[in-house]
Amino acid sequence: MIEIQDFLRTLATNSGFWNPLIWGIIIFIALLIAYIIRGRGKKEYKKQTEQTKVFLSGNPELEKEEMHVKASNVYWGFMESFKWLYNGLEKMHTGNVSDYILWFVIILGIFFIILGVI
Amino acid sequence: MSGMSRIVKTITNVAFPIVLIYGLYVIAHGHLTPGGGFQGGAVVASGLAMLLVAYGSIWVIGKVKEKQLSILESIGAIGFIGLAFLGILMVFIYSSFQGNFFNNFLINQNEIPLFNEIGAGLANINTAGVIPLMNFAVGLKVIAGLFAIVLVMAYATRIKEGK
Amino acid sequence: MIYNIPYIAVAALILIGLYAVIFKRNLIKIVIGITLIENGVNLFLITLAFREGSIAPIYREGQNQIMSLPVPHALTLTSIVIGVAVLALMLSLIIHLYRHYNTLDAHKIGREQE
Amino acid sequence: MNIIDDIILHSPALIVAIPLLGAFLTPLVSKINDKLRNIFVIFIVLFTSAIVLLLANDIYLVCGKIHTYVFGGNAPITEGGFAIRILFEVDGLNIFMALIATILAIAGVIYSWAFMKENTGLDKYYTLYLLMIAGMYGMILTGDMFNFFVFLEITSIASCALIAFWTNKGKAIDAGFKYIVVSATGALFVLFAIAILYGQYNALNMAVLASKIQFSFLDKIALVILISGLAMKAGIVPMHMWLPDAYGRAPASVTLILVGVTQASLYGALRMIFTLYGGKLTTTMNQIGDVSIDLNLVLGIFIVGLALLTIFIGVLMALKENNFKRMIAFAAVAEIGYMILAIGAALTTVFSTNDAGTGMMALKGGVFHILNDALDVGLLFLVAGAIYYATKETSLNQLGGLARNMKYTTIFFLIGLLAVSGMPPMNGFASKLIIYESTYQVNPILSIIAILCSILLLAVFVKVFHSAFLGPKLPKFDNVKEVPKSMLLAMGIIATIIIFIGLFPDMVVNYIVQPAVNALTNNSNYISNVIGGI
Repeated sequence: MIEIQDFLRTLATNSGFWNPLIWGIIIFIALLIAYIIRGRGKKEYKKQTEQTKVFLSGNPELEKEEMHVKASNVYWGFMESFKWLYNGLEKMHTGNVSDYILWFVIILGIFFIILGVI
Repeated sequence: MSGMSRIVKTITNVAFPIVLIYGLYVIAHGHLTPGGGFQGGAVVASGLAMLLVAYGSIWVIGKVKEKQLSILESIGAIGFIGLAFLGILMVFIYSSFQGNFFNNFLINQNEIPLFNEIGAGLANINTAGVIPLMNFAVGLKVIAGLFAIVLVMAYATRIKEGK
Repeated sequence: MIYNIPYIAVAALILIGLYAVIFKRNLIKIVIGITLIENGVNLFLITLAFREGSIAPIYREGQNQIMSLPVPHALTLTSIVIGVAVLALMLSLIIHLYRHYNTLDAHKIGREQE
Repeated sequence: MNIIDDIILHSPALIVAIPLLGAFLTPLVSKINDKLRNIFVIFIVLFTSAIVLLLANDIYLVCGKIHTYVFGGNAPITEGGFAIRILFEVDGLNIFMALIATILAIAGVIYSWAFMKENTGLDKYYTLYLLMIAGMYGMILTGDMFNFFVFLEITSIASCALIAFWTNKGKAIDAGFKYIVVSATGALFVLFAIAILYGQYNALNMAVLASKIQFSFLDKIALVILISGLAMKAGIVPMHMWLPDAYGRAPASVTLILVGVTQASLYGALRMIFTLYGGKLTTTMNQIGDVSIDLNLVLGIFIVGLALLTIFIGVLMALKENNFKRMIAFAAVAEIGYMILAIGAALTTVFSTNDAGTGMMALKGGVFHILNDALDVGLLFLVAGAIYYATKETSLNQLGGLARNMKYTTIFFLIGLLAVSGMPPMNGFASKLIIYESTYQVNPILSIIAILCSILLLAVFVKVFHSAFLGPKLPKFDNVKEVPKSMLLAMGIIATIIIFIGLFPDMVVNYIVQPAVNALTNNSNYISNVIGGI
């Protein structure tokens, strides 16, 4: 049956290891250090004063709806630079059921050629 | 859809009992001749579909509800699986019997020796143990299921016409 | 040679079915294509069961002839039953699709646009 | 005590039969009362799960034990030497998959209680749901080729009807139609391959077939068709396109089971490669100079190629997508890529004499990742369903600031996010670490691409987290409330298991994954258990 020391064992991969316990201790130490550094920060910060207001380079604050960055804008630069790739992918995903079966037949053919020729 | 002409209705009246009896014959003789629950059920269901075409879906829906058919279908399926379960549960009734799921528990046993004549005659229903019973269950399910499909499809076309 | 003709029919049925599924735009024709593939596979199973000069596999006492294999027949039957269910489902979905889009053209229905 | 023994003896049949019986009883029960029906369905699923756990305990107790169950008789082989009886053969891999299915089924059925409450036609919903679960169990447990096909079709019919359950939406019906066309074609080709094998060897039993297989030209065709057909059902690029449609449009509780069905198809492919053709995997196919090219090398390289494509395209499409569930579906495609990457890498090395350790490790990672992927992706789908339930909104562009109203859902999403992108200490990290290290030893490029795509996967979900949960509170979501308790409970079950596996990965690998890997690599055990004395 399952014994208590099984819970603490290290997962050994061929060249490395992974133990959540050790990871937990290290992350705890890291958080501690982070907390100490945070504690040395500025003391004059006060809540509910001018300090907490949103500052947009002097521009007025926008509506709540417009403040939020929409999902389609998040990785805009990435999409723009890989436009050639995405155009190809767009063409591939036609959403047409005949093409789904066509891809299946193509893979069937390629696989058959690989196994048959070699 | 509405019904068809008087000629069609008359011929349907004549043909429907014949189709029905032929389908039931195929179900009942499933263990002896080619056929069985599904085939016989399909024959009966096609007879019912003929009725549907001749008299129109409005008339048929007045007679049979789709909910009743779904209950019949459930009963057929439960009968089939229940017979399969009996293969296991028979061990509680006569203890010498140790069977598996889907076991043919009526055959080769001495408690009820009625079902032991394998291959004795071509017309006997008791020559295959539990198989004829399963055929009846499957037949019930197929009749109800196929007829429900046809009925619902006919009903769907009616809604389209109404628009 | 004569015994190979069913296999040719099997290949032809499956290829015609695939052709219909891939190149036809009407949804009903796609469904017909799938049914053709199914029939090809069923024919293949039935052909495997046949032995030369065999009779139908019905058990009788005191009979000693070659029977064709009953197992593929059972398999074919199961496959047909499943085929009926799939066919009914596909057709009912097509009824619904037609109600929503007023067309049966696969190219006009597909494609997710968000 | 005696009845427990009896249940264990008959358990492989009961696991499939009880959901099936429950499915057909549901319409009758729902005539009485709706609440009673829900309780009945949950009871059926819990009862089945209890039987699965009993069987699992029985199998894991003895190393390498295989539980064989013959339908309608006692011996798998009749007097004439024909192996025509249907039999269920449960070894380490089967029970591993069955445990995954169990977790998904419990979570799904509890989730449905509140999630589907406002819909009509729930008796049909629950009937199909149980039918789908039964079919999934059947696919996983069966030891017979034709039976596998039958359960494959049962599952696809039930799941297709459930994908199109919201018939007032055209896209849902369209997705259902695509799914049924794809799965019917795939399944028919699988049947064709089964017929080829049957025509040659007169057997449908996997163990008997594996012992008889010769690897003739026809067997090659059968192998090609089997793997391609099952790969299409498992959603491997470029045959993955049905998957975002189906996953994205189905109700979330159905999507959860669909994940399990996809995994079951993948299991089928594994079973075909490793068990059915297991004895012939080292057949030399060609000789180029001194290097002899074996079947496992060809298969492995082919599968690794497909896997890289799968990971890459899945992640890239997920990055672009703005529909919540479609995005998770593409991420699920990428996750499947990780599994088959590990399996392909394992195929190239596990049979060689000097490098078998790497192969075993890769296989372990791949099999372990099946479990983790099912849980992670399942949890994310449930969260997506919860957000849909609360806001009736699927597009990420419309969402924002939900963390303020839905605290628990946010926490569950965060757990799923960390797990699916392979961050410690969640379960995804443990399996992905094994996959990275073992594929690095096969070829460094593979693991570099895998790590890169994992980072992109994190980027995908950070985008979701940012746009759906963070940000200012939107006025239109002012009166959004936390989802009902049953949905939270279902998400909580999966999240708890994720954290448990994440904290004690070695135990899970040792007790559950290792038997599965042993069962995969040692197919002679599988064969001899059926054929036995003959």
